[in-house]
Amino acid sequence: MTNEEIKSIIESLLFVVGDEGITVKSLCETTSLKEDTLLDALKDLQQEYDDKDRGFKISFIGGGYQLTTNAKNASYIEKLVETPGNHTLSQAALETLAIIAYKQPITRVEIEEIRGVKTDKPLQTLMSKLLIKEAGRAEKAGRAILYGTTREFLFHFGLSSIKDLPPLPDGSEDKEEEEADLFFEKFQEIPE
Amino acid sequence: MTNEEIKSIIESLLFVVGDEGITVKSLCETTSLKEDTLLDALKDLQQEYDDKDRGFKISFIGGGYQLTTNAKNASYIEKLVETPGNHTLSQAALETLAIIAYKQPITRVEIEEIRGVKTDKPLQTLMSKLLIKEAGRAEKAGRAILYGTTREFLFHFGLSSIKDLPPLPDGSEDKEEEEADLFFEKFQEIPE
Amino acid sequence: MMQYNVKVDAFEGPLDLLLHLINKYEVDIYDIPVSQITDQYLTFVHTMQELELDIASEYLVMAATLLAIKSKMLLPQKEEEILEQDPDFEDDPRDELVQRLVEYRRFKEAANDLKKKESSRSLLYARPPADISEYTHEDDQTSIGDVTLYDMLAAFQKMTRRVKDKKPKRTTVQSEEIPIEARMNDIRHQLQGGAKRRFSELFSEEDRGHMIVTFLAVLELMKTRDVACEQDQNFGEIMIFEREGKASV
Repeated sequence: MTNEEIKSIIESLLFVVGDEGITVKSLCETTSLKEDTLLDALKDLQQEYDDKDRGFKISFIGGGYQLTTNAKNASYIEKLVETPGNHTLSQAALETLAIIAYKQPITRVEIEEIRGVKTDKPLQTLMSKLLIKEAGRAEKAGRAILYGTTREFLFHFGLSSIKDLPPLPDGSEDKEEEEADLFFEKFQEIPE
Repeated sequence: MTNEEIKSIIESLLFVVGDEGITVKSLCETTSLKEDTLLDALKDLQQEYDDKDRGFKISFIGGGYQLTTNAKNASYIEKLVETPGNHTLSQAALETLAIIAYKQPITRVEIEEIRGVKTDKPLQTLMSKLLIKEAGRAEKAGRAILYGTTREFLFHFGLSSIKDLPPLPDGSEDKEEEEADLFFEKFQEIPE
Repeated sequence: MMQYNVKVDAFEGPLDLLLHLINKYEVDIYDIPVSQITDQYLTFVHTMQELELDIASEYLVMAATLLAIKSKMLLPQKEEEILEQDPDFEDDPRDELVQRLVEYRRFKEAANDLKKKESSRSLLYARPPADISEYTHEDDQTSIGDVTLYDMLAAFQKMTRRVKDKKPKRTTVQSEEIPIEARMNDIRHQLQGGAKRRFSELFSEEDRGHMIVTFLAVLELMKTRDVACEQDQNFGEIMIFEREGKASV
């Protein structure tokens, strides 16, 4: 098989599996090719899409390769179809999720200790969005529920695996919070 | 826009519209391009796929253009389908099953409205696996078949009754909010 | 009042508020001027109380903690005495709080990183697996393998993230297409000549935008005394009709 042929087959397979993605293993089994050969062709294809700024992009998400559109064309897609809307998470949910992602498995009480506030609601939201799941019970602490992230979490943030998370920030950066500043502007206007 | 950019946009759009395809008119409206320019780029792309024997093909079916796989690679797709434990292929069926489980009794057309794609095949699969059954006829809508889940469904997922299903994942809420916004927009339009 | 309430939500709790104060006054997190920060913090809490906003109890607990630290800081002499007796005694009463703040800040930043990933991810569109029915062999087993409830829900979740249809966004279009006045005229027309109609009949279209406009139109017509409504009993059918004495158009 020539490299071009392999690339062609990969394209067809990626197209067929859609957003479910396909693992390297599955690709190898289907094509009867060695992993090296296959990965080379895959990288080649990936490079080609990127270099030429094609309409497709190959992403490695949740342990599998999948075809998506080029982010550059997002505005046209939004114009054409009903896009799923902004499923962005609230700040509370994001903080809770970050703690779970880096510290899993972790109990609610431990999360609340870090955040300094009640966290029932964000946990509920994250559960209902399938971004986290129960991951067993703590041996101590009255066998409290332990939380962990799901595969859906990887999909939502486009991560290949939990190891793909950037290292936990060391917290030294001073970032200004615009929203909070707004509050204080208002806050100072309050008549005495 | 360069020809390459137009081709990139066309690729992205063909990719997301899926089996429904897209008309030239729709492509023109989305890209704000003249029909000639657009058709040229489309033919160009088509030619390129054919010349290089890529994994995709652009076909003109039922009045619209759509992206399909290169027939040459069919044997690999077949092999992929046969690979045991391939969750890939049940994705459509699982989506359909979720919709039926939560919204039963429901017609095929209603399911397709939710999924945004044709659902004949997943329904067939689910029927053959005894997970769903016909649950009467709709009073409206030309007495269309209504679908519901079976006892096997409960058995397989270890549920004692359909009420045992966990809450449906989030995603619907956003829509309601949008509607509420619409309400308030309208409300303010009322002439005094 | 609402305005302020919304802004309280800008803070994710007492730690978040403290971090903000530390940033605002550009003080060193490892050497917090407790007295100054405590005053600011308390001013915030008091103002919230004056505005009669609900303050989560965590804010009050933190206020107490800050006051405790402040008073400890004011009594350095005594600390030294204790220190002599107990070498393990924390030499700075701020230590524990600083640790919590630094730890919290790490995750706050991690949350920001996630947010960025979320937004770049939202620009990538995928498509569902293709219909491969032509490739499958019908005689396949009837078992469905080890699919779990989670798999089913995840499939559903993925679907909600997918693009829907080639339809334009319906609500947006509707909001331009049916002005309330047009719907008001519509209803007036339907009731002309003294016809009584069921309220529910006005909602023949299932589109929500249409329903909202209809509902508002009816309210408006009642306000302008063009129409009146009648209901025989609780939860009974509401009848709507042209108001008497109103010249028909």
